[in-house]
Amino acid sequence: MTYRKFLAASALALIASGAWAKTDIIVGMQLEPPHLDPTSAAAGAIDSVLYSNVFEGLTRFASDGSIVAGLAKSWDISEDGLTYTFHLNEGVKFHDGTDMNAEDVKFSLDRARAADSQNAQKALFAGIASVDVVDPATVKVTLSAPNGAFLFNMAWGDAVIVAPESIENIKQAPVGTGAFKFANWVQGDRIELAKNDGYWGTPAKLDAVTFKFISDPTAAFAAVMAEDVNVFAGFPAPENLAQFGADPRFLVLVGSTEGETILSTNNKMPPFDNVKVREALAHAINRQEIIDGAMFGYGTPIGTHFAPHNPDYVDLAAQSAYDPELSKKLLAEAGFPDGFKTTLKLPPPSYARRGGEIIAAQLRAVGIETEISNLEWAQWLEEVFKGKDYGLTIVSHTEPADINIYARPEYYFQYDSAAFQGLMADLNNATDPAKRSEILKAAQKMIADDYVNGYLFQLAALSVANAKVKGLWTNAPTQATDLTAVYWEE
Amino acid sequence: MKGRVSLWLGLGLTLVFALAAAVSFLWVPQDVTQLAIANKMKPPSLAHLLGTDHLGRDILSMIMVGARTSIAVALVAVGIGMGLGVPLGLTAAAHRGGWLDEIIMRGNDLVFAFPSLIIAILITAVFGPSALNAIIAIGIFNIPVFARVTRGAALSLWTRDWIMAARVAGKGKARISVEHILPNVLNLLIVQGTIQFSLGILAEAGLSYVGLGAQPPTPSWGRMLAESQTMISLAPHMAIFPGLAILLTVLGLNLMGDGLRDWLDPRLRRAR
Amino acid sequence: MSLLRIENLHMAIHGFPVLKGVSLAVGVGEVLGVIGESGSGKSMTAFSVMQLLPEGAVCTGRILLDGRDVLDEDEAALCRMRGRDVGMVFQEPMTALNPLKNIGAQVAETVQIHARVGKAEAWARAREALARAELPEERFPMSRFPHELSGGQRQRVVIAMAIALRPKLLIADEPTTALDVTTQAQILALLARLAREDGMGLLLITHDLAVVAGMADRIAIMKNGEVVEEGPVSLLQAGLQHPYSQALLAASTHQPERDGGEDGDVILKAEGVIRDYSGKRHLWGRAAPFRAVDQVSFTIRRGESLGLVGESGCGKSTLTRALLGLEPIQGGAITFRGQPVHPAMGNEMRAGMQVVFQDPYGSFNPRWRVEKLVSEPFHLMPEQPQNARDRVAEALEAVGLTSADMEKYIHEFSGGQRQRIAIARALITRPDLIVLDEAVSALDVSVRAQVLDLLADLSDRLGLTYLFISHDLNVVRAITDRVMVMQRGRIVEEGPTDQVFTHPSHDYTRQLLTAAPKLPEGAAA
Amino acid sequence: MLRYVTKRFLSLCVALVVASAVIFTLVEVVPGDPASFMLGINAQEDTLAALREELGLNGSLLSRYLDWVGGMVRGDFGTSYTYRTDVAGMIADRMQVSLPLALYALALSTLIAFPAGIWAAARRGRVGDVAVMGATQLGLAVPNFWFAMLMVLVFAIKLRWFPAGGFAGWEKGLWPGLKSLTLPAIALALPQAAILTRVMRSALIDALGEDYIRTARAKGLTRGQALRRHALRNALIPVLTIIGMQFSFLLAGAIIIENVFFLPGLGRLVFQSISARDLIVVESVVMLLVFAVIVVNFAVDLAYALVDPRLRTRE
Repeated sequence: MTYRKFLAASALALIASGAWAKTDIIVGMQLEPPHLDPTSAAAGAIDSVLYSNVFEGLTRFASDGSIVAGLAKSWDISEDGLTYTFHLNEGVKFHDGTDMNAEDVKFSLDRARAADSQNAQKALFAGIASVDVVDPATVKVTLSAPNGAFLFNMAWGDAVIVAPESIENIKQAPVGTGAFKFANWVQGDRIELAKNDGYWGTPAKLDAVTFKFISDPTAAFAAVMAEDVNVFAGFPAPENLAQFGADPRFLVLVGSTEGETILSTNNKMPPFDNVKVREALAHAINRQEIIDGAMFGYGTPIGTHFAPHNPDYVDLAAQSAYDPELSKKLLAEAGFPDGFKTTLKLPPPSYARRGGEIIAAQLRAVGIETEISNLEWAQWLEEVFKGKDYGLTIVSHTEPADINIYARPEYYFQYDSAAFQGLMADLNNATDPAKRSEILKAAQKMIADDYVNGYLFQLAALSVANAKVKGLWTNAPTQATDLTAVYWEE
Repeated sequence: MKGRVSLWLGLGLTLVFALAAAVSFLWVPQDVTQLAIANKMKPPSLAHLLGTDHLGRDILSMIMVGARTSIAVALVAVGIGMGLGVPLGLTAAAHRGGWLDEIIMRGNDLVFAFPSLIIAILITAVFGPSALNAIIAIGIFNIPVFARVTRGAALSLWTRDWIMAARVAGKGKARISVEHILPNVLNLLIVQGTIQFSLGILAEAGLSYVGLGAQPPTPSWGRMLAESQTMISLAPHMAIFPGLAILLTVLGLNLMGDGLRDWLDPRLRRAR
Repeated sequence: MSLLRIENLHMAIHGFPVLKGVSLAVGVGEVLGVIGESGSGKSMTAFSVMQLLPEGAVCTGRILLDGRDVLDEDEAALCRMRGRDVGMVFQEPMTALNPLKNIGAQVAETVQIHARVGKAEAWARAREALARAELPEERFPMSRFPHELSGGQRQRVVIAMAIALRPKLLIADEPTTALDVTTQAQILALLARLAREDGMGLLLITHDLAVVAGMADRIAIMKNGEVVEEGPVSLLQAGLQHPYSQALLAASTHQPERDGGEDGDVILKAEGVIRDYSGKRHLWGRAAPFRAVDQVSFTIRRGESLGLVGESGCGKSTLTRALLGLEPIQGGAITFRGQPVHPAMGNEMRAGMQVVFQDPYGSFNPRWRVEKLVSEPFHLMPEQPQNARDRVAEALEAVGLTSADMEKYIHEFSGGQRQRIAIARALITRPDLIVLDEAVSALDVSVRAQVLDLLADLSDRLGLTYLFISHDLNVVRAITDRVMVMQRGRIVEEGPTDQVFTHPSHDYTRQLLTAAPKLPEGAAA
Repeated sequence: MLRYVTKRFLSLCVALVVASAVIFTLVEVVPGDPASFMLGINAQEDTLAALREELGLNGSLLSRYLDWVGGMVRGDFGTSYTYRTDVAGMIADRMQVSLPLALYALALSTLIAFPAGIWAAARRGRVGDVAVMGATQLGLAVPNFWFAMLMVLVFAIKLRWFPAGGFAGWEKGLWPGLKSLTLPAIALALPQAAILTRVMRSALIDALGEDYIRTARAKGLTRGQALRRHALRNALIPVLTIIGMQFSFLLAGAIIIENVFFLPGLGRLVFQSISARDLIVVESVVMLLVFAVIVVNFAVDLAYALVDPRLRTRE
């Protein structure tokens, strides 16, 4: 910072306390992105920083989870549902000054679906047969089969549009089209964004954004309390929220996420291959106690693998209501009157660790002994997800609209149901909203009836902000901290 | 005089926690595997002398059972350190100046050079977190400590005339080490053992704090601290009592070590 | 008028009485020798004058220095007194100097503390003091550090520090006990000269009557915190009055009665023995190899008592370890009863030779009972004898202890008793040869006399063969038939004891004999 | 001299080679695939394979070990799997926090320990001594992460004197940087100061019992003068050893404190790298730390020679 800039900044700071509002913000979050390419890693932290702020896709998620226009201002879908023609916004420039046009769209989509692609969600692009540039402002995507979720897929952070000119250094110096541009990254500490003055759409109200990475929940609490950060997105310690709520300096935002938190069950491992045992498991669990104990009351009970805020949601929680006596009876019927022993492997988040302790106690009450082991994510991926070496685990599935994972027999909970796979195939082919809704409801019912997993609760999106900060998203339809509309109230 | 005071004070504190651990096998105020979410984070009361935690468990019971974990981990870690370190130190001293001595001592230096916490984290990353792996991680770094202390003390003993007399009596190095050296370094080993014991309790707390120690539902002081950290302003008792338990136990052991050193040191005893 | 007058001084440490009514006087230019065995309170008397006593010490009585009572002075006045009015020299020169400061700085410090002079002046006076202590700067630059000096040279540095300000009184507390006999003579001569030149009073504390005999004007004999006899040095000839004094003198000149050794067959033979040490490792590498024993040849016959004398570092201890088969030799051969001696030799060979060490306090494992200590060499037997306990009792009785002592631990015994236990341990395997490595050097004279008697008696009764190693010529003369003189790893002279002592042939032997302090002719109890 | 240095250097090389092998083995047996960690649960097999190829994870263990060691010899620490940047650069960045933090803590601990240790030794057995020793016992017994938390509560949240954590960076000047390191440095320094005070005191008491102190007193030095002029330097050798050990410990041992104060230091880099299976970073940082310990030990050995003339050569 030069001296003059410094003077200007201090003058600004002086005035800010008076008439003008602050135009910079410090946002705390728990996880630091490993690198800054949203199209080649699963880390949600990348999207949390960059989605919509720096990078944009053809379509995008709105704060209520609906799909709205992004870089494509409109699109046409062919009768057979196989061809999508996107009409791009004009005059869009990347932060390095180059134009964003159909060539870039083709490049981005082709890169994501290439043989050597490193895209973590390559399945999103699996149905694309070809991408053709019609003219600089028009691009035509041809699918090999109809896909009702295609526009939804294109809204993911893994489908944002990148430029071939800057792809080389994207992991360190991302160049996108968003309202903010990347400014600086002090690894281990913070990432700074600056306002993009040449933004094609509604300009951002803030001039500067700093994301600060604070992994320790206690440190997060201290940072907010000491006002070292103005916003903490995804606050990791729900127990502290009541305290913030009581403090007039802060505002607590409680919204919904796409995270179905489930007690995943290894459907191929005896005795869980017996549906009676799984049903017994479901009745042994007291959801409210878990929500109160692990999440301090934040979270919505669910009875199937579907987000409650979704219009197609069916509330099936009563079907697996807490009933330990019934559970014991079912266990006895299944041939386990004295219960059995199994493993409960827990990944790092506190919902899993605390929830695991509570579930272990609840299962013990019906005679099921669990041996808890706390795993790091890498271990969890290796042992549970890949190796399928587990009895039970707790994890939150945060990908939006992901009920289709139940159609994958090799998926880690190993649910292999031809009926359900058929339902999903139908869903893919259906483009009629009513038809899709009907299929989705049936699917929810089917996995609830099969007691595939223990459905616990929908993870809440918990954020704390300075009371004067406005325009933040309350809900988290995807992992994003959209700051394009955020401003300080005077 | 001062030695006596710290010895008794230290012994007293240590015994209190050892006793708490022993009693917990037979009786605790409330079963620590029983959760009572509705009763969570209650401040100290007659029903719960030290209050309850975030899952409604009785903190006094948790501390009593947790003492078992802390004591067991630290004790076994000291056992590993002594069991391997003392023979190594004796061997090195018996072959002082020789290649065996050189290898053992260089090996020691090498272990010392490794950052202990990082290696502990790696060990738990390999074998998964558990009390056993915490023991191994702490125990490994106890080995060179005991090897050094043993060797240092043994070296000065090897120059004594009575060792020469034993050699004249035809005794070999191993036999002399066991018969003559070991009993005479025992004092020092006991003192060092107490110190390593207290360091072990702190290390276990540190490892549990980062989630690498004993796994739930086994209570552990370090994990109690870690779990209560975010609630420290909501329910301070949850963080204060396990913290005090660690502090007082370590303090007790250190005082006892100090007192033992003064009491066992013949130099100081003669002066008294 | 006396320079120093101590009147009825009582001193107790934590209530335990150490001095019980000591009265002494030192006149200007006078040398007072204070003699006593360990525990007599002679050193504590000296430290009382300096008021450098251990914590918890309380003095009553009067200590008048130049008419002022030291016991009435405050700490600041005492600090002014120490080093300026009274200087002090200590027993152990190896540790009396700060290893991290060079000798110039340490001597100059005395000057700087007391005289308000600049650094250059202080160093000049330090230079002068060192020169007077016979460390001229040309040969011993003041930038030398203590570790670069020998024990005698270090003692000279301590003396230079004590006399730098020409104090009125110099206290020397066993100043030569830790030194070799030739160095001892030089240091004593230096002290005598300095006292004479400066007209200093000298309070010389020692355990050795012969040391004071040569240089004191008056002597005082102390026992158990009391002065039992005081008077002119001529009392040594004129006849001491107090029974303790008489006993002390008798012990100092004691000659144990013993039959001459008969000539048996050769049991130990050394031929051209060489023992090299690889150089010591230090920070910057390894020193050149050091030859500790160089071409040593001799024989010991059964029933004989052979002496080996030499100053510290001459290689006698190294030779001992090689003879005992504890360390390998690099040249020559050692045979015992016709068989080669080496570290891997059999137990039966080891059982044939046993050893008694110097330090009665370091020779026993403090955690073992006497029975186990004495019976340790049974390890050399193919099997533990049936009557092991009886044999231990027998050995203990042979050295003048009782069988009941078997149950005790070593700390319950005095130094002399411990040395008897060490002898019992050496006897237990009924060896042919006993090596006595400075076995009586650490003992008080009266105890030493008793142990020498015991040794003489045992050899007569049991027909033992001794190799007697010592730096003390008087002791060697008293107990051996034949003697070897060792210097720098070589045997320089060998012959029948009487002949070597009366007609030494080698210069070095002559030097040793001249340097040894002697009681005056005709000194008798 | 030359021979000594050569020998010392050779043994240093052997130690480093052994250390590198131990580290590599230990890190490589850690289960978990960096590629699947990066790509998450929806990744497809072909994607994972492509990433593994790019990361160079497909080579044999031996060839990867040789690549790593060879690179380090040339000063190339490799490229981080997750961050995709130069490991050397990352370490250098983190050093800007860890090194000043270690030095700061060491300075604090020395500043506390020297006066306290000297004061206690001079008053051995009296009230002041007992008080200091009691305080050091407390310092040793308090878990430092817990103490750190209490400090944050008081000084950051209640009093607002210091930030609750984070690192302000040096580009804004010395003070903001120091300010953000102050609480962590205190938390780190507390137990170290307790240890150092005890070592200082006992080394001084040992030195005060030496004969040369009696000699000095006989020259007319007061108790205090004898302590300052003669005992202090002699007591420095054990103190130096401990300071050397503490420095290397502080460099690596701050993981927990770095977490409490969310400082971007070396310790947290390793911690995160282990959970992300960024093995090359773990290996390189641990190797660097081991190297630092060995070098610090060597430096301490040399410092002995400065203090103690007996260790200097004259030949």
